[in-house]
Amino acid sequence: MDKTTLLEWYRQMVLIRRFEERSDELYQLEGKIKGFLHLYIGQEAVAVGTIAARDPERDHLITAYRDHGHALAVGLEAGAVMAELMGKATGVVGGRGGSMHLASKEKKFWGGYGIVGAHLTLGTGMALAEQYKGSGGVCLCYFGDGATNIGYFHESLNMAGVWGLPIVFICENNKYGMGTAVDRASANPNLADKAKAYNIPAKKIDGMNIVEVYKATQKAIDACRKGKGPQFLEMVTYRYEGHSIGDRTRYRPAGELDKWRDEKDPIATLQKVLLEEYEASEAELVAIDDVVMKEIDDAVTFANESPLPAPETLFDHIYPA
Amino acid sequence: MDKTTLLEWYRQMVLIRRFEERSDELYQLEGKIKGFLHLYIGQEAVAVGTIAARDPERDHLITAYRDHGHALAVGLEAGAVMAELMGKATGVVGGRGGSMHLASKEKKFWGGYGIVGAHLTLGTGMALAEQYKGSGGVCLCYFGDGATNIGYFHESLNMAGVWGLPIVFICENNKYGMGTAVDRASANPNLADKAKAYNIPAKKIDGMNIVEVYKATQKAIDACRKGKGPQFLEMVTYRYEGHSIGDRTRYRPAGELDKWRDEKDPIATLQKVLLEEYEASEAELVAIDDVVMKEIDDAVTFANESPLPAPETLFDHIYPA
Amino acid sequence: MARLTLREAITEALREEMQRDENVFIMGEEVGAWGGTYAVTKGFLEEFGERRVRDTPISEMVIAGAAVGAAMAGTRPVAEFMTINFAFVAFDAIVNHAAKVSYMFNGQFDCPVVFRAPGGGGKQLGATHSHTPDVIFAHFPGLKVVCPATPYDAKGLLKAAIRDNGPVLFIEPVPLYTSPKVRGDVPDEDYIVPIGEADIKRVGKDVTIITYGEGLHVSLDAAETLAKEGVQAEVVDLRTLQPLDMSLALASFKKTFKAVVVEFGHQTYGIGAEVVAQLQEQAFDYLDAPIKRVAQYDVPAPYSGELEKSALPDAKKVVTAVKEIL
Amino acid sequence: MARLTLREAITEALREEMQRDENVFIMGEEVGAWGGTYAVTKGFLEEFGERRVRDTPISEMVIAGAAVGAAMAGTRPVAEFMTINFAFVAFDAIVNHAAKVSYMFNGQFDCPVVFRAPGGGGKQLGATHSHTPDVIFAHFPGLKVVCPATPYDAKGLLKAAIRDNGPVLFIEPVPLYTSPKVRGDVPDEDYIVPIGEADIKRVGKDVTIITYGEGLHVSLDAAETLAKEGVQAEVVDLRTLQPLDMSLALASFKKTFKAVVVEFGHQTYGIGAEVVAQLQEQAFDYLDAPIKRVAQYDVPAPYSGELEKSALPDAKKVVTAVKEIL
Ligand SMILES: Cc1ncc(C[n+]2csc(CCOP(=O)(O)OP(=O)(O)O)c2C)c(N)n1
Ligand SMILES: Cc1ncc(C[n+]2csc(CCOP(=O)(O)OP(=O)(O)O)c2C)c(N)n1
Ligand SMILES: [Mg+2]
Ligand SMILES: [Mg+2]
Repeated sequence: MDKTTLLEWYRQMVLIRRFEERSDELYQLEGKIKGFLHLYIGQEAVAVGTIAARDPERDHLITAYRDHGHALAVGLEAGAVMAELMGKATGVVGGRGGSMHLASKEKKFWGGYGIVGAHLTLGTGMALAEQYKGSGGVCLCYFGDGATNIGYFHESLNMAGVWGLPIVFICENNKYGMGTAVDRASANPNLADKAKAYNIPAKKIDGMNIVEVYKATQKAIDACRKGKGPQFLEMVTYRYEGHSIGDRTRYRPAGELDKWRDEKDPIATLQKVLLEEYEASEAELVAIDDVVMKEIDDAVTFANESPLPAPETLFDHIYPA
Repeated sequence: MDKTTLLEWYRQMVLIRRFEERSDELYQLEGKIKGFLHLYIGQEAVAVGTIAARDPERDHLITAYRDHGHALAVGLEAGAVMAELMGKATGVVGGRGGSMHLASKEKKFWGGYGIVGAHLTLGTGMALAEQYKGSGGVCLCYFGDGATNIGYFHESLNMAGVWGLPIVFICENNKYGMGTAVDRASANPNLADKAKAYNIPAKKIDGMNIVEVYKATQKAIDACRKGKGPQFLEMVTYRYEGHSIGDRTRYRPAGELDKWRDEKDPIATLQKVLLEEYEASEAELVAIDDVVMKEIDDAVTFANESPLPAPETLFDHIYPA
Repeated sequence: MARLTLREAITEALREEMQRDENVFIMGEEVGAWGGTYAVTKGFLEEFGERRVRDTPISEMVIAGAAVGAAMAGTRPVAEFMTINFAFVAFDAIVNHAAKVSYMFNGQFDCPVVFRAPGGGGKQLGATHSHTPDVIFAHFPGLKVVCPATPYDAKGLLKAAIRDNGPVLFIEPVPLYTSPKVRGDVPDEDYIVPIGEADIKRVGKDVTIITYGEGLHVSLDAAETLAKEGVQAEVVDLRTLQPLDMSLALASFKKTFKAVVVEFGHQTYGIGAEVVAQLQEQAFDYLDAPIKRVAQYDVPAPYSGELEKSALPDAKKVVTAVKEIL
Repeated sequence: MARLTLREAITEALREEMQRDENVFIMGEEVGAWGGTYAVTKGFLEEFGERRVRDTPISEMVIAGAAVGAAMAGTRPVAEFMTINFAFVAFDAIVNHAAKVSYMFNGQFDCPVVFRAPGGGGKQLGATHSHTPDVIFAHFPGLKVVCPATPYDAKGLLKAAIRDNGPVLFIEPVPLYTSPKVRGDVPDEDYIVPIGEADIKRVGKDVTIITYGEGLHVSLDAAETLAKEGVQAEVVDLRTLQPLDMSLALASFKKTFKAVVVEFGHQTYGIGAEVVAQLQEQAFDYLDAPIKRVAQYDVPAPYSGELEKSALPDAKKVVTAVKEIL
């Protein structure tokens, strides 16, 4: 990996983290964000590392409601994302979707979805369209550990397997589905094992190490492109905040969070690599942090100053044109 | 196995086969049975062998629409079953259910169900009730190979696994779901493998050999009763007739049906064992055949002579009392 | 011009659209090698190949959901539910995904998917397999719901559905598929019937019968009987249930002052309730008598033939309802 | 007598029924360790243990289906959908299994299952999470559908639901859970509110407002406003949607000759349509003006707050509707 790439990944991960911290404040302190807010803090290496491995010209992305990281990593403007969280007309989907439903057709980012598991079927369909058109695109389809227990998961993996579709199933195993730990929800807590029921090659990856994430994704996408059919990646990661707002400390064993944060944090891990192996300077990194902070400030200002959607737009887009 | 038992199994299997043959005629030639008719011919050893292994006092049964074999094997009167097929008031469910929905509370036979996979969740619930009450009962839950691809299957096996429920999942792999062969429908055509995704012990059994079926089921029930949680049995079998009526020869490779029927038929297989290993006489078996034929004739007469449900009963039982 | 059955008209629409547009393909259980459970796609596998005629596992959730995703990503899938009863398993994918992706993402995404769903009762299939649940799909904004009753409409509406950029649930009344009575003229040249437009199927002046699907035919039968007694019923075929076009029903009602709504689904919270509600709201001054409904009784479908039939609408029940308000 | 919030009343009903009957247990996502997403079952795990308060995987199909099976086999499960939106995934298990096993098997099997489903919009959760889809469940015979609007009714109806031998969908309007305005008196002694009985929540003589759930409270607010202008509205709370008790609504309408139906679900093919259809059928001679409906507009729920609110009923819209027909 070259240093420029790693610095860019560092920037993206910091951007996501700062964005999420600010969102949390805007929700809890200022009441400017409403509904649910599912923060991505702790999982940044997954979105950034996997998305770095895709071909933006032809590969598709689809994910669940915990979607800010993916939205920023594909390159959506922080301001437009923040405006969406505030329900503004300038939001990425005009204030229609909110935090759970970010999307961008241009980026082939088909959105965050709120019904657990449902979007796996949509992702399967996107891979089907690619196979049908023979255009060589691959779909990256993200979901949580909890989602592996729903019927949608089973049917999607099986169909992708039967038809050999170009889709990478990326399970972000952050140890909990809401408050339920993996081994209380999955009869087989080794999630990569589940893929075998569909003859899908599976790998368990350290999701806190962006370089590993990137490399594994690259391989999986490559296999898809070569017509080897679906691939499954279990990204072992951890969510530092609550499921949504208000449940941060409810169900974790004492010390678990600290251990992950202190020993495995994806940003700290990359920082260390940059400082120790790539001779990056503290100043270099701080400069990035500063740029990011400015970007976040601007994003919040932009969102704050943006107008709400006009009342008369209520009925727009019920049906496509 | 003692001879009396084997002779009784022989009688039950012959009863099922003759019952099915007569049903087929009543449907195709006489038009007395309507709707769908899913015949069990070829699979007799599965219902008879598994049901022989259960404890009728406490074990539950639930299956799909291909349910005549199970209904007869639990001991429902052939006349009442035939009357149900003809939609008569004397049918096992008063003509309300027809061929697909036979049931008997007394026999703890909770019915045949038409929506593929749905009854696996019901069976899981029956096992849950047993575990809850601590009454030591086990649920035998039957379904086809095709049903292993639907979301209901996944969620049921997982929940049974997480909670360690006393349920034996009995997959009657008859090679096809309607016209679709297993390997065109399941990404992993080795169905027993699917159970591993839920940490459920699985065995692949020759479903044409009733002694093997019986023994495997006994072991599985025993494991459940000992609190070892769900068990999975793949019964390899074959359906000789069409999925329902009219598609017998549509999709099978030439010779496949003949091969199964000539080499593996479950009744012929048991017959051979009885004649060769248990010194049964041809006459003994023929006598059984005769009794069965008489039973079937009586059943048809009973069904023919039975009244239709009274029109004013239409609104009965929409809600339980 | 050819005289086709309803099923033949549907088959023709599918074939012609697949010939016209390479992006149109079919997926569903037994649509390929078997030729379709009701033989609608017979010969398609041979004509179009496995890529475009795709047999699926028994997995309605992903049949529906993958069709949605494939539609968003630039193809035009026609997904078949073997029967509409099995669409219940895919309910979320249909009403909460297909129907929402346009609105929720601010119009960025098209979703040109057609869900074909053979439906209707009276075939002695028992309680779980005999639904006419059209109303519960039509309740959700974002999904278009269509149900043709004639070969002409079937072909034209299915073509319109396939060319529509949004999701359409296309309900096919199985009891009409091969009925000789339903057979009708279908032009040889390409045409569509626009979604969202009702149609007058019989002109009359004494009473308005509003219906669709199977209901059309019992209504036309009833109208014949009534005509012999000097009562001229006007019969309005809604054709599309969402968006619902009430203009013709209203115009007719303003002429006849009396209406009966006929449908094969359950009466309570059915299609008829909405039609009645709109008529009395929008044509209150024309109400001459209560608007009646003839629908399936509120009871699960029993298997036994006579019993099942007794719960379903028929021409006699329609005639009785009309006479009650004349 | 205690003054409880709606949520407290529900919690009390659950606790008391679990204390009363060992066969009653709870299952659902996050009902145990978390204490219920909306804290309805807070403390239950501690009180009743893991056997009777069962956290499930995210698997609505088997949550619903296993509850049905467990109910058939002699227990009395209360299965919670985290919100009613997720019941779509389990739609088949609810309307095609729970609702059918009694009828289909000729009354052999009881099915004493309660599905609890917190519902309702207006919480800025976007199009897939904001449904008030009560009508689509109420359409199916065999399933009882209940939706309380006051703490008294909530406790009494939930107890009745748990003691019912058939399946009951118990819909809980989340926006009412902790609303101080909704707080109300609940007796200390055991009681039930029978399923299938409407209730007059305000007596009046000039117009009848028929509603339920969240609709009750905007209707009562509207009635207050109207009272100030000399219009006395009678407010009928349906409480049960299936089986639907129209007797009080009819009696009231025969007194007032005018009616408005208020509901939080989508208007088209909604609850109101059925109410209107029955009123005009059964009280035709009393119709003095069109019966109006106030409901959620037919549009998916947008996230943005003001936009979302604009699509929902409020007291002002109810007042306007009433004035249009006075
Ligand atoms: C079908 C369905 N059931 C329940 C929910 C409520 N819910 C939202 S997120 C969630 C937990 C999902 O956990 P996981 O898949 O591990 O994703 P994570 O939140 O950890 O990223 C639940 C239960 C839902 N949105 N959809
Ligand atoms: C959810 C659902 N989808 C489709 C069907 C139609 N259908 C009925 S049986 C069947 C095939 C099932 O095959 P399998 O599970 O192997 O059982 P078998 O018929 O071989 O006994 C299909 C597709 C259905 N009844 N339910
Ligand atoms: Mg998780
Ligand atoms: Mg099979």
